[in-house]
Amino acid sequence: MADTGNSAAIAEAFADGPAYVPYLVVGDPDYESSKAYVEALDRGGADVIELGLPFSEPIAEGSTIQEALVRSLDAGMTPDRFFAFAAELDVEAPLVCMTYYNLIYQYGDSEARSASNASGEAASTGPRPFVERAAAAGIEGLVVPDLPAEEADPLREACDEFGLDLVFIVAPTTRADRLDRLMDRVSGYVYVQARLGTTGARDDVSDQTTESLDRLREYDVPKAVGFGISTGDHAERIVAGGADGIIVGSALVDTVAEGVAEDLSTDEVADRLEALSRELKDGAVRGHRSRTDTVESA
Amino acid sequence: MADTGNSAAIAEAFADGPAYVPYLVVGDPDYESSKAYVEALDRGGADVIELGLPFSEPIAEGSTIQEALVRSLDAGMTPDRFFAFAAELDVEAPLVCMTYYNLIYQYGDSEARSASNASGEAASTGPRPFVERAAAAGIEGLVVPDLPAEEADPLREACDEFGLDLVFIVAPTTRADRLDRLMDRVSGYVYVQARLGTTGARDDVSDQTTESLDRLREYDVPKAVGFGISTGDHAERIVAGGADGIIVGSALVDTVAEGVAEDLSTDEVADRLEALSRELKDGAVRGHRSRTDTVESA
Amino acid sequence: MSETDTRTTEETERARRPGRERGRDDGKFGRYGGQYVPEALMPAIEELTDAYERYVLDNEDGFMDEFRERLAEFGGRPTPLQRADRLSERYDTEVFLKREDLLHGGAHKLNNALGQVLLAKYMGKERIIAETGAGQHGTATAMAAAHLDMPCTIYMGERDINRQRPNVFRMKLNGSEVKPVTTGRGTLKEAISETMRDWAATVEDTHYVIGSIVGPHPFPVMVRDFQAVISEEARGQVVEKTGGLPTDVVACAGGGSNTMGAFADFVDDESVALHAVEAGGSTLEVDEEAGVAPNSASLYAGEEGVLHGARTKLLQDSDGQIMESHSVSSGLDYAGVGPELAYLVDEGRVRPVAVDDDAALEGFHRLSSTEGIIPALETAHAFGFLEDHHEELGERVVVNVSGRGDKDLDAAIEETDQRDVANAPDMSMFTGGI
Amino acid sequence: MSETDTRTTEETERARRPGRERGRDDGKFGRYGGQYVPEALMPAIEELTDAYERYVLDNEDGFMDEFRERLAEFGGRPTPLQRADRLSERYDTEVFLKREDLLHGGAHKLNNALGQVLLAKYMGKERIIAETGAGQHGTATAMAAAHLDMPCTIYMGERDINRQRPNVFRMKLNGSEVKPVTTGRGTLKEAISETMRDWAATVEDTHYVIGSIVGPHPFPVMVRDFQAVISEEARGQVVEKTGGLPTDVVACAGGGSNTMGAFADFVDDESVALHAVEAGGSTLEVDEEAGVAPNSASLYAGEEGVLHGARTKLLQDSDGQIMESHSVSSGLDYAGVGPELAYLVDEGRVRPVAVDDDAALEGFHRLSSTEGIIPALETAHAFGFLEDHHEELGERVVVNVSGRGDKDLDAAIEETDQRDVANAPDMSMFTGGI
Ligand SMILES: Cc1ncc(COP(=O)(O)O)c(C=O)c1O
Ligand SMILES: Cc1ncc(COP(=O)(O)O)c(C=O)c1O
Repeated sequence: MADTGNSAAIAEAFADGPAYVPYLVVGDPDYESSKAYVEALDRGGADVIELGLPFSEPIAEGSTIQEALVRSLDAGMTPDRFFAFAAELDVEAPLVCMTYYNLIYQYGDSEARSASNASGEAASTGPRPFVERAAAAGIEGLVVPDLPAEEADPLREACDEFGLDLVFIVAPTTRADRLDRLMDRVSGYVYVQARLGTTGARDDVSDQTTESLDRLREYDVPKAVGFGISTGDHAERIVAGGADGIIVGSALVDTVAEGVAEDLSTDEVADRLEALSRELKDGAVRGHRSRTDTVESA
Repeated sequence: MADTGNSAAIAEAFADGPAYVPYLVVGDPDYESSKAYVEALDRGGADVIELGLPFSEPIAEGSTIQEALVRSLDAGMTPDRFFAFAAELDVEAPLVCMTYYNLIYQYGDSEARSASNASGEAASTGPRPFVERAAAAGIEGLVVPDLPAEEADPLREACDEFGLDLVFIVAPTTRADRLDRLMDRVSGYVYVQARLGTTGARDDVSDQTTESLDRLREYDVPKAVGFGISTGDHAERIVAGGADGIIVGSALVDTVAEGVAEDLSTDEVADRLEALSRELKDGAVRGHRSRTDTVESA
Repeated sequence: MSETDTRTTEETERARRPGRERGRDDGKFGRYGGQYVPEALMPAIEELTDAYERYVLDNEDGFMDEFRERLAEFGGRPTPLQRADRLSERYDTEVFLKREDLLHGGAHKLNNALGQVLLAKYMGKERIIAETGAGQHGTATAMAAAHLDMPCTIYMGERDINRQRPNVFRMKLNGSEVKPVTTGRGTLKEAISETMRDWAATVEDTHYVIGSIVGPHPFPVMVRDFQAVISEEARGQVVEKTGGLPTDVVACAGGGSNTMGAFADFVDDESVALHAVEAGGSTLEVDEEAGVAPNSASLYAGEEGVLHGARTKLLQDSDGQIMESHSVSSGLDYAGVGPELAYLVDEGRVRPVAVDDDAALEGFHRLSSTEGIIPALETAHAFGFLEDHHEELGERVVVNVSGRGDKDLDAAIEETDQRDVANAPDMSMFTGGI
Repeated sequence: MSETDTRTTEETERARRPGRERGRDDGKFGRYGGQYVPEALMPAIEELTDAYERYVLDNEDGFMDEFRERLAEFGGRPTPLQRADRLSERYDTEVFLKREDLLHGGAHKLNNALGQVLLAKYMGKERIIAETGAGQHGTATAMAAAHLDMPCTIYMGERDINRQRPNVFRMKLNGSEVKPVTTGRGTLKEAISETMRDWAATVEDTHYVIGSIVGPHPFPVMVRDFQAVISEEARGQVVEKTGGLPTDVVACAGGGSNTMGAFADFVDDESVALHAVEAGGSTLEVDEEAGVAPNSASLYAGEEGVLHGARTKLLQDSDGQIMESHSVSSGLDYAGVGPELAYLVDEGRVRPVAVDDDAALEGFHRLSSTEGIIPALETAHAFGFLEDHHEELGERVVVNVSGRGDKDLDAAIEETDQRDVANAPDMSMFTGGI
């Protein structure tokens, strides 16, 4: 698979210049506000948008995003509403769904499932119905943080069938043999985890990021760095360090949480998200320019 | 030892007719009232008076007497005050002290004792000082409910030295071999426990009493029956059954407790004790008469 | 296997217990198992798998010898297999109790906690973390960590902390740090997420001690192997006492570690029926709307799915969201179950049974009053099963007494108060708690 | 010897343990011991003496075999002898822990309770009574009675009932009746009187299970013999582990049953120093006026006297009234001590040491945090001793861990709160209790 993805739009997003890839939890804090927020990201310059579909046991998230997932679930988010949301969105950037494997695996004909269970056989719908439905809703890629490459073949097949990309995360601790296994299966872009730990906004730029990018240099899939990016400055340095894009989650989710805590209007929060997006995007662009400059001046 | 006691007064008390042997806790509820109560027993016809010297761990008592012992201790009773009390009493009946062995064993020169302890040697005053002091206070006998015959030789010796009787209790469960051992060491009278259980007023007359008296017939020491006698009627039946005397404790202590509970005057309580004593004594006399009648009519 | 392995094969775990091969190679039990974890943890999982193979399976550096010795000396193994005279009479069958309640800490949990903390030491880790719900696994881990001089942090939901203060205090006494988890509902699932979060940031020097046969490979096989000492002993003991195998082995199942521990060495004995007793809670009906299953019967009523790193049977709604489970015993209150048990149930080798709160409470009072053993409420489910199903059992039944009930006195009062428990003593003086 | 004794002498207790002859014949240990009881109880005491000789000493009807088997199966014997790695390092001497805390019920108490309830059964008794203070002996007796299907009544002071509700609940769960004693101050001494009272009325069908090596003969020797399994095992274990005898054996002493249990089989080994650690309470000074000794150091500071059926060392005033004793650990809070220990102290064979409340609490926290064992507050005194006196000890020390501390969590919080315990964890969240 490697560099050639299924989604032309995603490939294009990384094609020229750095990609700004923001993440929000769909339905946080409610369906309608959330739609306004995602659209604000788009206006703010998003190249790809990651939409979080909340799962009840989000083992890979920091507490910021975990709280957002709870808000969304409490407000009634389900996979079907998520797909409706995606379909209704008025945005230019291609959409990637980020969720946990159980929701993907379970999706489908629930009656068939419970029938098979009653008959004593295990249900085995598998990931295909979810991917089919996602494609229909306009989703062009998936990130599944609890699905390692070793368990990914059924999902990979379904993605290929319906033209979705399947994004994998590479961690600072990922060893060489696993890297090959991952890179064999990835498409669209690779999500480079900037540091150990789970998601959450931090202030410094980690050495681990640089090392990871170095190790990934030989693979020519786009490399989007995430985990802890919160300012334009960060974005700039990370892209300057070689990233093809930046993924920003907690900093944006924090903005939504602030809106909840301070009881801000949807417009006010949307404006802040748009402004932050611009800052991040601009930072990424500056970082890219400085790299090109360096390359040119070299 | 057997029938011939050390105390002529006690021997005389049982010599003609049945002996009424009442018991009260000295110092219950206070020193002065208690003196009035004991003197009331005397006026009521007591032939021998048992004076309880309270011990902090009275394992052989029913709850009525245990509470009385606590009242007395709380009011400051000590062995020395007990002896002062006995010496001050204005009564005709001979006095018997009922207490636990530790008080007897510990009594004596407390300075000598603590000196010997500091020097690392065990104190060994033994029972002699207590008996000597008791004799001086006018006490003519001892009952020690936690001192079995097997451990009694030192006390027996001291009693003989100072002319006191040593009364033992015979229980319904006492076996023949032990009976001999007890009867070998008893003097004054034997305290026949009317039934199993500890002290406390009850209403019926136990078969165990009759059996005990039967077993004791061959020993010619006076037999005073105690445990649970509370009315003239009881007293009558027990003496009719062959007892040479009756010992009454809980019923009298109950009267004192009533006085405390109902806040009665000392005189009022003393009057009641005197009246109850009369009833018991009269009952005993009736019982004795019926026995003599039966014997004569036989 | 390992390069430094110089022992004869006879000494290795593989050779000693060939019946425990299931899942060892690839972490798969038929369709169940696997390693569904964030990429950041994969290296730790791989390192652990390697350590498991070397130290546990191949006894490298004498790991298993030290483990067994510490289990004996510190833990109090072997635990007895006791004939329960009055239950035997009541059910007209020989009932034997495997007394894990006598293990240090009061439950089977220490078998695993001690094994993992020791393994972390052999791996050169410098720190231990663990999640805990009711506090049983947390206290066992804290004890093992104190014993082996390892700094230890236990994550526990704030609500659980308030409900389980004695256990929190015990962990602190043992020198562990107890970190309250305030996200979400403040219970076990948030504590698991928080522990994962810590681990994801600290994998290099930290070992995460998972408390049951759940989670990604190698946890299910490793925890099973540590707990298998239960059936290893019980099998020997019952044969020695009676000259034969039992007809039935009964154990309660939450995550399933005492269960697999009690079953492991009997799985290959086809004549022995294996009964996994789950918490039936108040009812087996689920409330899809509220996302609540008022039970924890994932083997009996759950569906296949992926949770906490493994594919297994789960209580989930039709979307795949995990249900809030419930049981009178907090230690059974888990929406998943070990993948090996899920597999053995599908294979027909293990029979899943649900016993509801009421029957568990009666079991609690029955064992307490007739045998002089106050069981954990978790364990009590096994005795609820015995009462209801004894006619289906053979003539020689081994019940695993997974833990003692001292931790449950308050819960027992509250729950007994709420219902008519026929065989409870007069507890009027305790209404409102101890 | 009994008429029905058909075993060879080798099988009897007398032959097996000649070192335990002290006191067996006449209940005397030098000047101590005896049978200072009301006449009504003498026949019961004689019947018990006879039963003790036949069943315990001569193993009639295989009593001792059944006892040992039940101790193993129901109680969890043998308990381990564990090397305490960190204490050994701290004191630069080998410290071994005899783990009675792992016995069923959480303390050595069961050794005795099970022995006596079983003996009552052999004697044809139909009912068990016992007194209890803090509830440890009561819970052990209730467990044994449930196990052996004997109706059981436990007398307990009303004030103690209110302070020890979890233990009261445990006794009720085990099917025992708990009778509140409202006379006097409502504590242990009133409960003892009340139990004696019951026994005096019911001796024919009832056995009174005394909880320590106190009371009239044969209780001191009988309880010692039941508890001696501790030293019997420990002696074998330490020799097996180290090839030699210990230099020192340390045990806390209340009535002294765990103490004599731990010492019994070492008394004849003259090289082994025996340390009986008493509760020094807040101070060894006594308040004669108030009749209060704020300690329970009857071996160390008491005087000869007669209490509860035996001549022994007591805390008493100059009149011979018994003092109110005190200790942070309610199980050591007793004004008397077993006559055998009083004797062995006078002989110079046992060294009495007093450890005060503060040192005991530090010992409690030290064992909890460094060894992963939360000891009973009673037991903690032995570890207070170790800290203060380790330089006087030899190179191989056995400490008897008489019980676990789960029962003491509330007391530990309260008492730790009241003073500056250097090695206590931050317990601010527990101020005011659990
Ligand atoms: C006593 C006891 N039994 C059983 C369990 C359930 O766990 P598992 O199913 O892993 O044995 C627990 C969990 O806390 C427990 O404490
Ligand atoms: C754990 C523990 N240790 C020691 C004692 C003191 O008793 P003894 O001195 O008889 O062993 C008790 C009494 O309750 C106890 O519970």
